[in-house]
Amino acid sequence: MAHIREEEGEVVAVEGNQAKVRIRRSPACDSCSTHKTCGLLGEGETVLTALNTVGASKGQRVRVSLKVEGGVKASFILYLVPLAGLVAGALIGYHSQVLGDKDISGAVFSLLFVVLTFIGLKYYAHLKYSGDQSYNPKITKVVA
Amino acid sequence: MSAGSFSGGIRLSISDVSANKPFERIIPSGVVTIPLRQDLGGVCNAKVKKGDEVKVGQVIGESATPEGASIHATVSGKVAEVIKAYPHLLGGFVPAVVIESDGKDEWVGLESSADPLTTIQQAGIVDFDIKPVPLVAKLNEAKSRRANALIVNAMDIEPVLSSRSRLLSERVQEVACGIDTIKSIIGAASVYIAVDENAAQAISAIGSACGGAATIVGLNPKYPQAIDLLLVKSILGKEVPCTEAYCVADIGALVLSVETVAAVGRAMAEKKPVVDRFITVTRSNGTGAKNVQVRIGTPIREVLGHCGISVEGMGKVISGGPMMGTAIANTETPVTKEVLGIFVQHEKDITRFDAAVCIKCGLCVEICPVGLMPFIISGFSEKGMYSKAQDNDIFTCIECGCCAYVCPVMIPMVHWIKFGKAQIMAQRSSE
Amino acid sequence: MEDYLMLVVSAIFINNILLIRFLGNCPFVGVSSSMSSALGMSAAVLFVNVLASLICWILQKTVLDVFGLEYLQTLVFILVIAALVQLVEIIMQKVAPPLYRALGIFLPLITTNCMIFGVAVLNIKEEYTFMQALVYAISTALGFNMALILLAGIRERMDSTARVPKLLQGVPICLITAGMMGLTFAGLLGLAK
Amino acid sequence: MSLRDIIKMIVVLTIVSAVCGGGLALVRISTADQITYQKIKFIKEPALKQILVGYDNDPVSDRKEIVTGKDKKGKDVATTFFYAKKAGQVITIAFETEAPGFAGNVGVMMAVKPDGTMQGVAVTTLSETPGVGTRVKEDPSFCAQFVGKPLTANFSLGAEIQGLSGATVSSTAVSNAVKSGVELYTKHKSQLGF
Amino acid sequence: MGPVTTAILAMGGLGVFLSILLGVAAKVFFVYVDPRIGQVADVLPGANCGGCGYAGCSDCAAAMVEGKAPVNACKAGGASVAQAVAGVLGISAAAAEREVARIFCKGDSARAERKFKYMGINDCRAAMLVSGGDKSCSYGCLGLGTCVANCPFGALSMGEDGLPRVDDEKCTACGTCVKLCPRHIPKVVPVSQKAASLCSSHDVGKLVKEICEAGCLGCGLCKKACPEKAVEVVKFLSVVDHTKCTGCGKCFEKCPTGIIQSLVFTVV
Amino acid sequence: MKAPELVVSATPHIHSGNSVRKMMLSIIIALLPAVGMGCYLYGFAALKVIAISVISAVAWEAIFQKMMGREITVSDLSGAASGLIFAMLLPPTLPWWIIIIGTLLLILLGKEIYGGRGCNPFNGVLVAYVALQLSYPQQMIAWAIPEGDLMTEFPPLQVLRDEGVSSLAMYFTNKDLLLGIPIIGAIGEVSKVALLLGGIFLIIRRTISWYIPASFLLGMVIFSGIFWLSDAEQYASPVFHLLAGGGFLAAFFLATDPTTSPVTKPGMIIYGLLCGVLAMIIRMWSQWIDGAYFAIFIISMLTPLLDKIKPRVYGRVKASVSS
Amino acid sequence: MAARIVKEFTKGLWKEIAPFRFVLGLCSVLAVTTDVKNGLGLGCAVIFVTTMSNVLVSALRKIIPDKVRIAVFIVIIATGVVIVELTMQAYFYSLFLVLGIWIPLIVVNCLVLGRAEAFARKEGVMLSLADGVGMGLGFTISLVVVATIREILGKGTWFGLPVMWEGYPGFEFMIRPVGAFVCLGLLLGIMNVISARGRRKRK
Ligand SMILES: Cc1cc2nc3c(=O)[nH]c(=O)nc-3n(C[C@@H](O)[C@H](O)[C@H](O)COP(=O)(O)O)c2cc1C
Ligand SMILES: Cc1cc2nc3c(=O)[nH]c(=O)nc-3n(C[C@H](O)[C@H](O)[C@H](O)COP(=O)(O)O)c2cc1C
Ligand SMILES: Cc1cc2nc3c(=O)[nH]c(=O)nc-3n(C[C@H](O)[C@H](O)[C@H](O)COP(=O)(O)O)c2cc1C
Ligand SMILES: Cc1cc2nc3c(=O)[nH]c(=O)nc-3n(C[C@H](O)[C@H](O)[C@H](O)CO)c2cc1C
Ligand code: SF4
Ligand code: SF4
Ligand code: SF4
Ligand code: SF4
Ligand code: FES
Repeated sequence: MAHIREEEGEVVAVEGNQAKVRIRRSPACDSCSTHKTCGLLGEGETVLTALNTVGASKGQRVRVSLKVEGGVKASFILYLVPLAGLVAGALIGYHSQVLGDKDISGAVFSLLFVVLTFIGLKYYAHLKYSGDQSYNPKITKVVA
Repeated sequence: MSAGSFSGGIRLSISDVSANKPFERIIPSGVVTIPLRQDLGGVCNAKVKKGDEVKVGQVIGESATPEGASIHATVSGKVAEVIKAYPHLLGGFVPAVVIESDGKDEWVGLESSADPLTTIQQAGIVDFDIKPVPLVAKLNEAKSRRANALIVNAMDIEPVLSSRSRLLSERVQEVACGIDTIKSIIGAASVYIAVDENAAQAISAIGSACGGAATIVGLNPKYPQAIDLLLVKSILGKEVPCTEAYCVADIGALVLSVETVAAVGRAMAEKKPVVDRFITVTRSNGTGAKNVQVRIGTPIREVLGHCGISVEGMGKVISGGPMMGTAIANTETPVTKEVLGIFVQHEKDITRFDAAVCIKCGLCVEICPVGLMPFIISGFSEKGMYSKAQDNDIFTCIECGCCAYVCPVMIPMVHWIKFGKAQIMAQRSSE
Repeated sequence: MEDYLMLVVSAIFINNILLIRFLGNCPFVGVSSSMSSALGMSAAVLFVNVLASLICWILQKTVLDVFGLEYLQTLVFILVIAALVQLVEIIMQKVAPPLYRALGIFLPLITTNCMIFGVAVLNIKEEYTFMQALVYAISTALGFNMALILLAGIRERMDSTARVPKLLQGVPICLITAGMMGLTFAGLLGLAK
Repeated sequence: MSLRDIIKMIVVLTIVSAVCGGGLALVRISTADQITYQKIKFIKEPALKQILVGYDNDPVSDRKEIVTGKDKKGKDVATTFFYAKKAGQVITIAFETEAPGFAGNVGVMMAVKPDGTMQGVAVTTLSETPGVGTRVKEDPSFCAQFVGKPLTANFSLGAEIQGLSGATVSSTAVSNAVKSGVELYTKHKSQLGF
Repeated sequence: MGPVTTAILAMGGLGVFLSILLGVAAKVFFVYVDPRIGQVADVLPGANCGGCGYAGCSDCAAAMVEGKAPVNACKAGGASVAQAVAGVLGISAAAAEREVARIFCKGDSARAERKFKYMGINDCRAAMLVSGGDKSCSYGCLGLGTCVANCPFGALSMGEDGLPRVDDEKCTACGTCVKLCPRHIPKVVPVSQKAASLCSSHDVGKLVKEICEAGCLGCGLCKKACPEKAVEVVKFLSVVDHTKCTGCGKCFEKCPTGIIQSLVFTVV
Repeated sequence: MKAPELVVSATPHIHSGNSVRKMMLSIIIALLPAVGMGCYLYGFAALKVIAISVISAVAWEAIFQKMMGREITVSDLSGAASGLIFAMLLPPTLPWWIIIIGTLLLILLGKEIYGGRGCNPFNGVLVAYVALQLSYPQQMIAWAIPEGDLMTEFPPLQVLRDEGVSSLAMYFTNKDLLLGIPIIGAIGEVSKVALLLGGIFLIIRRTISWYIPASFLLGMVIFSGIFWLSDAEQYASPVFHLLAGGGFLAAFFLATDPTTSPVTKPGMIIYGLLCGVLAMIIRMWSQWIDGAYFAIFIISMLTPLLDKIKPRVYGRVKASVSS
Repeated sequence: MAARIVKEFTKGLWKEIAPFRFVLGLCSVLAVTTDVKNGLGLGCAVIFVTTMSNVLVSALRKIIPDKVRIAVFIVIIATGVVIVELTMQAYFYSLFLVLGIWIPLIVVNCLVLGRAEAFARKEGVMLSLADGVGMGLGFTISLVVVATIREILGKGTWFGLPVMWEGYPGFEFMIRPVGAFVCLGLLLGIMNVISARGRRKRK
């Protein structure tokens, strides 16, 4: 279940037919009482590279549309797949005792598997999204 | 033919005492006021001016569009005034023609025309339903969407009304002629006549008149069966995909009220335009119910007088029935093509729906004939959370009022839902 | 096996990390206002909680215990968790940008969530073995998520039809509801320790 | 961000961390003894109070650690002996032992007089079933059976000690702990120095 | 290796690792955020009323910093906030004229006719859905107080005569009432405006006379009387141009219904 | 200006006449047989508990409504109904001040804090019941002994816990359990006949639908049945579980609380089944001897989610990828 | 200057009293308030940590690079927490046992980081000191208030001393987690009333 999300942001740089757009992170943050102090670095904003179809120039406010995965499915892919990898790694390591100690091999394997799932995810994401232009953010409108 | 039904809905406890009362004719004695807008078409242009002599059936308002319905004089006499801003039934102002009757009741007929659509247009026929739409527009749409099932709706909109069943039993010939005409216009393959299964008189009358040309479907008069969405579901077994602007033509059906079909028959056979309404007049306690054939433009006060309903202690006068009718501000309001019936409520019978809090008993959910969760929609509208109301299908609501009717805390749910819809529309148009 | 089951039941219901142990109230109050945020946050919490507590567990056993640095636990754990969240964020953004955009927002919210830190510390304090720590981390996160999702449901409903007195709206009523949710679990006392 | 900035970042954070680490190590060193004392006091003192009598010193401070064995990985395991003194004279020595019970180990604090009689036995830690196994701790008559017996007595269940019915496993654990404690005491008696 | 050295080495190592990680993160997420945006946002009232036309105060702050919105864009904050914003941005604020809302209807319960007794939800917008509202005048105030209930600054109250009152002290000209009123009765005008025709009806004079004693008939006597040519009649409704009006009061004397009047006296 | 004559309002113009007061009246009437049985068994003490509970609940309701500036709606009897249901769960010996604390929690935390009648996410009666179970456990199980030839001083479920399945037949016959004479327990829960009578009355009056009580009891029977079939020595029969304890009271009067139960048919059925099953789980393995009330309290948290199972909307067009 | 110091100190006691006005660090307020002694104990620990971190952050504010500032703050705060942990173990062991993981959890208490970020980072050492002590004290006051209510209603005692009538049976509800949530929720509501009153008065 993919759907289109629209965000408003400001163009910070234009490179060829692409533009870097700065958007506020999410209104979800506003509702949280910790948003002012949370995050080590995240300043509540993020920059994404979008296809500049309307020829927006630096400094303009634009509307960006991005196709995003629906919440539930996306959270599965993003978090639960690596988590499954972790658990699987832990079980394999624990029971095989490759590194001698049960606990230590479980621990090492679990981390190893997380890394592996991330690599797998990257491959999957590459397959799924790189060919599909619609997953690239696009500037649809200059607002101001 | 036996037919399906729908889940939810109610049987009103008010008995329909008028069912066997034949139509009484009311000819207005003095002045009639004919608004120049009586349907969802547009405002008609006045064709007469102050002082003109007019006859019954003479066009006094001509539609601005070719699909619109004309408006005719309903008494013969002199135009007393052409009012620019006459208060409309639903609020706002429209032009209106005031005619002083000379008591002679002289007629002019319709001009003959080869095209039945022209006749219908000139006869000023609309679909006599909750939302009166010019019939030509409706027929054209049905034709363009290749509607092949014509459903004649002789189910009364609300159980206190009986004019449709009554009309069907009294005017079989007109109805049969109307069916023929409409069938040939849209090229319908099948015709169904939906009748209250208890209206034996109507069923037997139409049964013998139509022969095998139409299927007569006796339906359980559970409210709001007469709504076209539910009617097609019961008869054709299909649901209309509900978008914000649903249209039963989408599933190849054309639903017309029996009064409409009879009017077509009359226009074709007798060359008479629409000058009368066939309506039921009832009181909240059920007494004095009558079926009347009344000239358009007759003040409601006069109709009530004829039915022996005193204005004393009157609280609410409703054009239509108690569930979906429109309360009117003033008994001087004339009968128009929009008036489906008259229901009078005395002061002590007025129901006050308070801004109470839902106890989530679920009765409204159980009763809603279109499967909504009314308390949720109404709650979101009340709290201004319109997009959530929309997610919960607010636009599918047919405003039948069942939910508010059963709600033990008497939340004005239909009002909130209307409110929500209006706010959403306003937001959209401002964007 | 039964031990693990008891651990799970206990961590989810009897000693629910949020409602009974009081860890993680800030995001609970903040993110429970809508069901979709609650779901997104749930998945993120589950992942980070497990990852962070395992890494902390490993560090404790292989570094802190070995070099006699147990007293630096607090300092090391919080830095590791903060760094880990940052790292996950970088990786997510590189790995699957579209997904990151849909859900990455919840990651920073987690850093200051005392539940992540608390679970890491509890794992050591209760002297859990690696497997127990893993199960405990998963169960506490599930307990948190369950509370979060249930509260999101209740709040959505409250928003549409309840008339909470103005002065109790928002955080106060949210806390009171959380208390009552904890109270309901009293019914399960005795099913596990 | 220039290289300078990055270097500054690394330097500052590293120095701050290192300084904090070092500082904490100092705090740790200066509090270590007191913490050990407190821990022992809070964990052991209730049991000690239960079984020691007639002393005028602080047994928690008057303690000595003796290496008494090795664990699986070959690391030394130490046992702490507490000395109860009267007028500077050692009157009782207390120490803790343990043995597996119904669920996990049962810890027992036992006190021995220099003359080789048992001064007292108290259960310190256990995770037995409440109401069943926990009776070995809650029922004072069980532990009282050990008091006054010479260390040479047979502390096995069924011999000089009667188990609690329905909690045989837990009772056995206590007696096993006492037995191993007696063994330990006898073995290291010479190192205790009194 | 002593415990202090171990601790220093361990923490130092962690510090190096962390700062490198943060360095990478900074590269990956690099965003330049104008620090002034936060400062401006701090100055704004934080009511998120939307009166400025932006999606909340922080949005408005960003627009101000970027120069897309004037420093006085925040209506709710008024001159003092504009001054403060200007201070942050280092520019001088043009002294903006303070504005307030005025109720452009005088058809109170005694003077305006009602078509029927309305029964239903206590909200002007909801009342509009029932035969277009109960007031005979289709431009007049319905008096159910949607504006009163929704003013974010509590500046409105419902008078006993069924018309809302504006508290000039509290009104920040945020425009919420203007937006919400289904009949657009409240309008935001400069506080210095001296005269106005407090009616919104564009109906012809004859109809107005029938249904409301307090309506503007559109007769134009005021226009003729005004020496400054400040009054226009637009579709049967007189409108005062405040830039020209001197408040001389000549028009007040001529108005047959007394609807054009001095605003100075209407201030509560 | 002339005054308008007619009233105009939105639709509909008539109403079924159903009201909260009528619903509450019918639940009170439905409880009368159980009240009668309680008084028959425990005499004046039971009547006193009931009176204190109802009066204090109504009083608290009025007090808090006044304090919060709301309209005082005690005349709709919802406070009285809650107070009466609450009294049904209490032992007849309960000191008066505990009852008053209970009704305070019932009305304040169980209702008014959330905006009053209809706004509460938790069943007020159960909030109070569980709070008292935790706070005053001894008083909450201080059972009164009714007259009659009793062989035990404890409620059937306590006997099951303490003495095992084999002894049950010795103490109770199914008829005793059904009639509630002489059985020990809370004022309103012992007589199943009386409760069934009331429940049927409510279903006939359409104050409640049968989905929740039926699925609740079914859930209990299925779950206890599985264990009973697997080992009848160790697990009591479903019939015993049905007739002992608070199952009937819970199924007909507590689980059906309109405000905290789902509104759609599938929702109600799932809700009932879950309550029934959880009631048995708690009864068999937790520290409480009866789980029926606790189970409803827990499952009611799921109500908002169960209400996401919506009825089929007429003509629903499958949502296309929205833009 | 002195006036400013007094102002920064006193604001934390009422005007900006931390958990009540800005809903921060709720977890510990809920967890350690079963009796006043615990609340006070944790409160003192928090006072120490906020003060120490505020002073150090303020002193180092000129040399801390912006990008790593939060990491540095965390290191400083965690150091303070560990000091508290160690000293409490050494000298108040019974309190340490009761407070358990709530001492290390001060590290994630948003109040501490919040003061460093919002105040100490920008202001001088003396002011930061005043702010730290004031804010910590305010937090302590909140803990004590919540704990007072819970302990008196729940156990009939205050600081362990009986204050209700003899034979007061206690009200376990208040000692349970639910009592913490309900008590804090109602207190926050009452604070809302007071704030609203204050605002109206000022107008
Ligand atoms: C709201 C309330 C407050 C009470 N306060 C007290 C009190 O302060 N002291 C007291 O002894 N009894 C108090 N009582 C209870 C006495 O009226 C009670 O009947 C009597 O003191 C028996 O208490 P005992 O069991 O402690 O002896 C109170 C009762 C209520 C309902
Ligand atoms: C759930 C459960 C818990 C038990 N816990 C203990 C325990 O803590 N200590 C113990 O000695 N026996 C415990 N027992 C009993 C033992 O299993 C065993 O039957 C008993 O020790 C035999 O002792 P007896 O010969 O005194 O009856 C427990 C039994 C069960 C079923
Ligand atoms: C709010 C509150 C009110 C109380 N009111 C009473 C009361 O009215 N009468 C009473 O006997 N006890 C009351 N108590 C408890 C009594 O003081 C008394 O100690 C209690 O009955 C337990 O004592 P007992 O076991 O000796 O009867 C109250 C306790 C609380 C918490
Ligand atoms: C069938 C039925 C069951 C009820 N059950 C409860 C109940 O379990 N608890 C309660 O507080 N009120 C109950 N009430 C009363 C009423 O629903 C309650 O006061 C409000 O719903 C609380 O918001 C019941 C009412 C009815 C009609
Ligand atoms: S008015 Fe709308 S919501 Fe109510 S029952 Fe009818 S269709 Fe359903
Ligand atoms: S019928 Fe009324 S009270 Fe019942 S659920 Fe629907 S809106 Fe709520
Ligand atoms: S001004 Fe508008 S919103 Fe206000 S009371 Fe009048 S009609 Fe209603
Ligand atoms: S009166 Fe109108 S413009 Fe003035 S503050 Fe209130 S809503 Fe805003
Ligand atoms: S204090 Fe626990 S999450 Fe904020």
